[in-house]
Amino acid sequence: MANRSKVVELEHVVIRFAGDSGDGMQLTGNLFSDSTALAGNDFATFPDYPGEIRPPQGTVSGVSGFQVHFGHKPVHTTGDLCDVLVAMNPASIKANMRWLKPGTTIIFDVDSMNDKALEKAGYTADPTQDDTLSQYKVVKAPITSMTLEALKDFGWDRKAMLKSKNMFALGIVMYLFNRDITMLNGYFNTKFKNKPEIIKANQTVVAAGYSYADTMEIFANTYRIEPANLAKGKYRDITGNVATAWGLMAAAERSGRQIFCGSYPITPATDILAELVKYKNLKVKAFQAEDEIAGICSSLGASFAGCLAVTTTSGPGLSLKSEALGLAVMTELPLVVVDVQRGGPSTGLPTKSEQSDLMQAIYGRNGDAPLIVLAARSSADCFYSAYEAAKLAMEHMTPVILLTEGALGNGSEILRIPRVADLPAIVPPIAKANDPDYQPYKRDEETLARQWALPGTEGLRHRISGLEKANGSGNLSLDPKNHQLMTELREEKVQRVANYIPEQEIVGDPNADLLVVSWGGTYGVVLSVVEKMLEEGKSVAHAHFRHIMPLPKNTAKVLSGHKKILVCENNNGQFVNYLREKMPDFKYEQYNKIQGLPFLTAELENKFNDLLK
Amino acid sequence: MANRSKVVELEHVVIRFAGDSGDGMQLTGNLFSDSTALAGNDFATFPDYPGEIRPPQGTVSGVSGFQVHFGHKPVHTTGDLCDVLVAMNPASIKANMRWLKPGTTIIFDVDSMNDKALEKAGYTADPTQDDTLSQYKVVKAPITSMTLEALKDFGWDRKAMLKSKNMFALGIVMYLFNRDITMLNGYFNTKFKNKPEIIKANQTVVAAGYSYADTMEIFANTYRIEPANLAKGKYRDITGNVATAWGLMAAAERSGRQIFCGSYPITPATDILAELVKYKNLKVKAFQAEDEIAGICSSLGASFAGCLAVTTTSGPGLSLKSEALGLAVMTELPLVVVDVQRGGPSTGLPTKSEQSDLMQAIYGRNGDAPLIVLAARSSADCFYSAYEAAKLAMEHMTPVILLTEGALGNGSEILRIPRVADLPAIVPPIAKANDPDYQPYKRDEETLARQWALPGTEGLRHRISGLEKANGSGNLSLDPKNHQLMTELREEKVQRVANYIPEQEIVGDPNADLLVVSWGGTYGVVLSVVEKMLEEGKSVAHAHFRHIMPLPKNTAKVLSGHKKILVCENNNGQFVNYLREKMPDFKYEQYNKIQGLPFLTAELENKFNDLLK
Amino acid sequence: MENTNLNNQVVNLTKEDFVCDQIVKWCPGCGDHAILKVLQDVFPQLGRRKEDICVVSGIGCSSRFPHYMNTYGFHSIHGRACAIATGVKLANPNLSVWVVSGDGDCTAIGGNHFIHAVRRNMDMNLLLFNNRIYGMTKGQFSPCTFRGTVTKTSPQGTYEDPFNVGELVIGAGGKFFARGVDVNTKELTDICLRAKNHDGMSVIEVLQNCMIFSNGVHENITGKDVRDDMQVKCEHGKPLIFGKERNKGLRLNGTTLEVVTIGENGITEKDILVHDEKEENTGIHMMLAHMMPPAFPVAIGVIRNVDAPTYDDCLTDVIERESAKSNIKTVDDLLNSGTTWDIK
Amino acid sequence: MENTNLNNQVVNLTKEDFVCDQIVKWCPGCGDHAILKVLQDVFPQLGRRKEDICVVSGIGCSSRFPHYMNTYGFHSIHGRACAIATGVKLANPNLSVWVVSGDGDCTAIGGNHFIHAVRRNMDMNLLLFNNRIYGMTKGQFSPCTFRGTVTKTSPQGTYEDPFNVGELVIGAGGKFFARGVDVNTKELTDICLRAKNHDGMSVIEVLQNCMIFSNGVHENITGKDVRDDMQVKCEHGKPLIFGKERNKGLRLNGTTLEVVTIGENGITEKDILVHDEKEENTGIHMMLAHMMPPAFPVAIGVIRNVDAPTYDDCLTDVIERESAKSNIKTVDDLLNSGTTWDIK
Ligand SMILES: Cc1ncc(C[n+]2csc(CCOP(=O)(O)OP(=O)(O)O)c2C)c(N)n1
Ligand SMILES: Cc1ncc(C[n+]2csc(CCOP(=O)(O)OP(=O)(O)O)c2C)c(N)n1
Ligand code: SF4
Ligand code: SF4
Ligand SMILES: [Mg+2]
Ligand SMILES: [Mg+2]
Repeated sequence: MANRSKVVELEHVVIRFAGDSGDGMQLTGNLFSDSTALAGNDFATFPDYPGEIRPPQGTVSGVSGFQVHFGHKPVHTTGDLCDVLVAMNPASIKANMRWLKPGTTIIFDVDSMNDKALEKAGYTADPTQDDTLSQYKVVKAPITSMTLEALKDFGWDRKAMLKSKNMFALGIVMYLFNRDITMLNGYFNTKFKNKPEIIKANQTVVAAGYSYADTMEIFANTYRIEPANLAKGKYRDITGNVATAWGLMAAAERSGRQIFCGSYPITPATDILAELVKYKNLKVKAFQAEDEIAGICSSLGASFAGCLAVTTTSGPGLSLKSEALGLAVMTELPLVVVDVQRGGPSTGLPTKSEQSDLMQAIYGRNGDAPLIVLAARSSADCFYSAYEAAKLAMEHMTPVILLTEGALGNGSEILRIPRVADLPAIVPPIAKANDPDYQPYKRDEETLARQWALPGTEGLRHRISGLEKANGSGNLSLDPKNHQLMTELREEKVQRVANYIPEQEIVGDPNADLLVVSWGGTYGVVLSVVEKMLEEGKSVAHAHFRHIMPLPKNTAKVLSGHKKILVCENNNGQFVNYLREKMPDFKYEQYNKIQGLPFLTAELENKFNDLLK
Repeated sequence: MANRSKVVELEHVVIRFAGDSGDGMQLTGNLFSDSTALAGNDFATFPDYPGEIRPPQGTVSGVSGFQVHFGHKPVHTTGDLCDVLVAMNPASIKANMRWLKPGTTIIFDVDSMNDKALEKAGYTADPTQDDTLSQYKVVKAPITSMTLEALKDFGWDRKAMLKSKNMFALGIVMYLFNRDITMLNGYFNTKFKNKPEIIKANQTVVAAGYSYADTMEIFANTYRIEPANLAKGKYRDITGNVATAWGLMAAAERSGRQIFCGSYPITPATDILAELVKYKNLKVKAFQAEDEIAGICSSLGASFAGCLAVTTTSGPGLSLKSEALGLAVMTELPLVVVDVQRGGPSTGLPTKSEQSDLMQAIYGRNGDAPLIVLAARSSADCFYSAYEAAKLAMEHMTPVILLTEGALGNGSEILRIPRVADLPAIVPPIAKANDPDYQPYKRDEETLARQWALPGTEGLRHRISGLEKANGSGNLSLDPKNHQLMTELREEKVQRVANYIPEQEIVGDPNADLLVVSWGGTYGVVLSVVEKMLEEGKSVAHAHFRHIMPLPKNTAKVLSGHKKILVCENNNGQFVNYLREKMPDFKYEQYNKIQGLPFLTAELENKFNDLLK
Repeated sequence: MENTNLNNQVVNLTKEDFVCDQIVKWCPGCGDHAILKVLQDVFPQLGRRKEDICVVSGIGCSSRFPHYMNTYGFHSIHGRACAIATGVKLANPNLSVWVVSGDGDCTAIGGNHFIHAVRRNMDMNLLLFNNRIYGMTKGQFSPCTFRGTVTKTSPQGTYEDPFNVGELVIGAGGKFFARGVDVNTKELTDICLRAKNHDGMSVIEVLQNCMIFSNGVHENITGKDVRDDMQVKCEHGKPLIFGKERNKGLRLNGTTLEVVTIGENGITEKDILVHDEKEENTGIHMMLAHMMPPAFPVAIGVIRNVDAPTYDDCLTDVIERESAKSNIKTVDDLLNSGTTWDIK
Repeated sequence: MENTNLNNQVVNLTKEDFVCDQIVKWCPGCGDHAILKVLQDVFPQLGRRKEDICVVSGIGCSSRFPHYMNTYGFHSIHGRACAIATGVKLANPNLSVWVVSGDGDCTAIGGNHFIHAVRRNMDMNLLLFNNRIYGMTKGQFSPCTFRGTVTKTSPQGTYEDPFNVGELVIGAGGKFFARGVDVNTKELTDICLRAKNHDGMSVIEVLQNCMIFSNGVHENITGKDVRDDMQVKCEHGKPLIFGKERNKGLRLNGTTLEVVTIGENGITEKDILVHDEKEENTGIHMMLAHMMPPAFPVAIGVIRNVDAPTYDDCLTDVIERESAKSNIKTVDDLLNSGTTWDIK
């Protein structure tokens, strides 16, 4: 089907599908991103579920959203303000006002508008009639009635037919972005295999939506987004939580260790466990424990027994794991702890994203108990971060905390599919059977890692414990000097990891007036703004930290030579404080947003420009 | 009894009683400190138990010690190197070599010397015969045989008689310090009430020891320590753990709240619980919970219900309490958490003292979860620190972590007995029944504390939770702006406590070249050294921090104007890092000893002098 | 204890007194709604002022409960309800304390506090909403999920046996255990009132349906066609008879229970085991709690109800005894006790 | 499982093979010494290489155990032995895993992991050294301390009933529970070998004497003059007869157990209950576990020993089944599965 309106080229677009929880917005969004993939665009997606399981129908709290950010240029974020909002009912408009900008196109199902719906949405008057939406382009489409019309020959009851409303909306959007609706067939065919009638119905309604948009000329123009200039290769769409699971599995395979994950469900980390449990076929041992403590302890036991051991959680769960993390530090066993951060403190805002577990990750244990801390920067990057976390844990014989965030975990991005064999090798220091020189706490001269002597191996029997032990022999030791030595060695072992990680990169002029520093999931939005300002010729640069403990060796160099350093975080200033401590020679400014929401590009841009004045 | 040797005046003395676990050294030490009290000296004591419950007899690991530091001048520490060592067997010498200095007097029971004893102690030759002890004054006394001799008319068996060996040694020491042995009678009479034969025997043996020293002229001279210039009043000897318990009880009484302590035993904090459980007569509710989590959670429940709620623990237990501490922050309920720090990380060195839980206390929770952190500086100060912790918790409606240390908890000092009525008033913001304006999260304008509405009170029914809630109403809230506001308010509430604590003091010239900074239990030893150097006219000053979070308002001023700032800690550099973060305008040097042992005055003096060069 | 009022005021309350202004956020059709109604019916019958009641919970769908009851309430953290409630009760023994917990909250992460509260016989009433799933986190198996169940975290079915809550409670030394069904509101109300009258820890397992993630999990017990045959009501002093025709019964045959039919093989009502909730010995209550379809009906009602001293009463007693006999009445007395000396 | 050796090597070991070079640091006279000897006797009989055995413990005097056994060992943190051991066993199911824990470690802070390991039927052997006190921290009461005991933290005596470990285990769904006495080393050795032969979680409660803080706490059971009358040995298929004259026995009277004297009131051996450790129903085993002096003798030996699938075997089975049937053999396969697209 070709499309008859005037076609405008765009660099990138943010579209949000919003409807009541039952309206199938997640499916619609996924279908649209599938077609975006086929269109060769770069993209990232973000689902925005309601907090309750089945919130009251038609209300603002019941609105379920799915956002797709796609473009011709690299897409670094799941997008902030929308270019297009598909709103299946009045509550969907109300719930998403925060994401609109002047000129946003709202595709609205006018059939959903009635007094009851307005009231449920908390409107006192029809927002499409007064000036509530005057800044936006509202396209009123009779989605419900047209869907019923399109399916009238199917002999279905009304309720069944209404389930396809979302396909009508999708058809309209496909038209708007000049997409061929046959692109969707592949998906329909897999998803509804053996249900030809459903496939037929979906295709019919999508086509109806498409034709409606075309025939009624509801858009002044349509848009095309040229394929992105992506590296050659095979791609897939992946959420951060799945990417984390797969990255760990890849590390297990590459290192020749089985993977063991002992975890307890907690939002928004549960999906990593739920993903791992699927792969019994790949010999993944995933153990749903009775609580977080059993989760980490079973993993530490599995680590002792020779597995790549993992435990996954979110903030409150990380708190509970504190004591056992200390034991992991003391026994110098490899362990990857994934913390998918959410809004805190305490139970906080469990369905919202935040970066506020950083200090706990670095310091949240009794005694001087250093370990490696890494942070993933995007959904797809969770794959590589998890892989690196596992590599560092095993090669350096230490626990590693990998920080991700709810928004990364639930959001998705495209991943150029790597070959596991192309990933860096992982060579854990496994002790050799009957090695006469084996000693439990003998250390590698370079890394200071001790050896991993696996139960079952002949000639390496030994006992470990959480008590202080003599360097070398590993026997329990109360010797004062030894304790100082071991404390320093544990610290030094982690610091030496700096020799095994890449140098800190900087985007923009290394001597720019303003250096913007970020870590974790704020990567994309900060980078987008810096890139934009660089194009405008502003003296700005960006250093995004993946390696937090230890910091890369050249950190001081990267921080040098700027008039100002601004650290941007979704917390009350944790990384900036950590930098003050570790890199005390610099002055830092800070910008903190603690709203369970990502930075908006506009607010960052204002802030950066302010500082450049 | 008067004493015939030449008498030398001393300013202060460190004496250590050491013997096998069964030799009654704790009792001997306590008796000696009692007489020290009667002599009007200032003093502090420290028991040095073996790690095991019943370690192998006669071995180094079986040596039990008790040290008394007493003086005419104020005594700030339990002493480092000994002036006098009483050694009941060869192992006691071996175990305490570290504490000797040239010239130390060793009073040694020669009767304990035989091949087996030497072997058990790990000596290959008699140390009193070769030059092992050449730097010390060894007084070889036949303590065992003389004790048997003294008791020969009692008709006791040998084993029973040997139990009094320690009294003979005590008699010698009483002579050495010109103490009247009748000073001990009071103690004997209470301790052995209704056992006149035992009292008699003890008196007999003490007298025998005294006469032996006198008659045999084993000392070239004896010593007198003039009474200390102590403030007028009634005094007692108190350990840090008991002082902590009593300080909390005093705060409960003064605030009109019952005290509730939910705890789980852990070395070296158990004694606080063991002390509190005694006072059912004072309506203390002490609850030995099933684990640390139940300890803090039951306390938080009790806080909600209106008690001064307390939980006591050591490092690993603090780790386990992390999650519930977050809930305390979120519900803004008063709670005192006492952490008697021990050697870490993990199980670490449970019987050794350390200061390494500071960062965990400040940061060890998910999310931005600020709370008050205080640290006691000496055993007696535990009373006042605990009192202040309770006051701040209740008046500011927030959890407070009070850090003490194993050495403070087990050590003792003299306490000038205060009157509870003279302690600062504690006025918790308790909501009034049927207050029509009551809102769970309405805040006091000055402190930002919410009100404490006690279950049972009419008209104040409300529900609290660990989820984010709207400022004021306390209803659950997902509102982004509110979350930012609440995060900032929680921080600000803690920061404003700076308005309610004393300004930071400084000893010495506020513009001294070298400012020495310390916190917690290192107070005494640092102060002693600084005082000594001040007397020598060195440009040095001392700032000892009790208030860590928040820091006193004038902290920046105190840190200003010095050429160098040196932060001394028994950890790997936690407070210094915290200062770098909070007071980034200064350069800090650090001195860290992580050996389960206190700083020695000599090592500090060297370090300070080095920096002054 | 709980039927006396502190100030001896007349307390005349109705259901509405306990309805809160917060919007109830459970899924439509969730069993929790029914249980909420039951408690709003029960609370006016406690004979206590609203202010003297405190509802404590952990985290989970079920644990949202306190927000919907117009009393004092503490919605705490996952698994810790029993520990927090213990502190509330010990701090103020005059409060009527109700704990609401889910199968995950209570038997997974909260298992330890649960068995200890039971062991100590704290005077609290606990409702364990057993939907055999983690509802709030969207459908992972719990320690109460039946072997073989496919859930989000058990795509191949679980391979572990669940706890039987009743057995766990009795094994931990529990004195009061009852079982009810969410939708049998009348019966559940009675059970709650029985719990209220029991001094000590009362555990009520409520078979609760999660519409979304374990819908129908109790269907083989509560379904209209099966419920008469698959539920046996435990009533103290009455024979354990059940079945649509009320002709089935439980008989103790040596060391095991069996289901018999009255009128068959010479069995008469006399052969049927008479329920004795007061039996101290745990064996028979274990057997009753243990029963599961298809071989057995599920025991409903108060299975065990044995008297024993409560922890809170004991504490109060010691405090009274000790304060009466001690000369030390204040902290000042304490500070001045033992060895002291004067400096003049 | 544990009697086959991975490489079918002949394994011929003696006690000395399991003695470690570390100095044993328990108090002289502590019951732990006897138990250590027992395990050093048992391990050579496992038919396993020293390398295939792993001893896991928590924290406590008892938990020092791994340091004294010349195998792989993990002396972990307080209360977490079961959780850590679970990971060890699941990671390497070929290992023979032995957990050593104290009454505090296992039933206080570690209660949750304990009941869950029991419920899951992990194939591990757990020895719970029950001295009814926290030894290592110098004598505070534990959840197994009898009501009224004066300890460091109960100067007025405790006011809570202890867990009965056997009842707790059975209540949690336990399949193997046995009870032994530290000094009855022969009997304890037999029990350990029975545990080893049981597939699944075996819990052995060892009545262990702490010389220092609870000395004599088991005296009314183990004392020379009383032990015959106060211990009844449970032997599968044999009547539960005991007493110095072997004339006392246990009889089930309706729903309760009673002690009867053979030869009195017409009682003969036939009336005595025959022990059936294989009885699935929990009731009778609960009653046996429950017994306490003075009214009853304490049941010693294997009280319950019921077969059921083990968690680790089930996991292994699912893994084998799933790997056999899936086309996805590597992470590369996985990465390339589902929806993918090419950019050229
Ligand atoms: C420390 C911690 N771990 C995990 C979670 C996540 N979580 C919340 S509720 C829940 C389980 C709820 O199940 P259940 O108690 O059965 O209650 P239901 O929702 O079924 O009523 C879990 C795992 C959490 N909030 N906190
Ligand atoms: C997290 C934590 N809490 C508390 C302790 C202190 N602690 C060590 S052993 C122990 C109890 C030991 O009792 P039990 O398990 O019965 O062993 P026993 O010493 O009697 O053999 C306690 C409370 C600890 N080490 N770690
Ligand atoms: S998810 Fe289940 S348990 Fe939770 S509210 Fe919905 S129906 Fe009820
Ligand atoms: S304290 Fe008790 S349990 Fe611990 S070693 Fe000594 S006797 Fe044994
Ligand atoms: Mg549930
Ligand atoms: Mg014990």
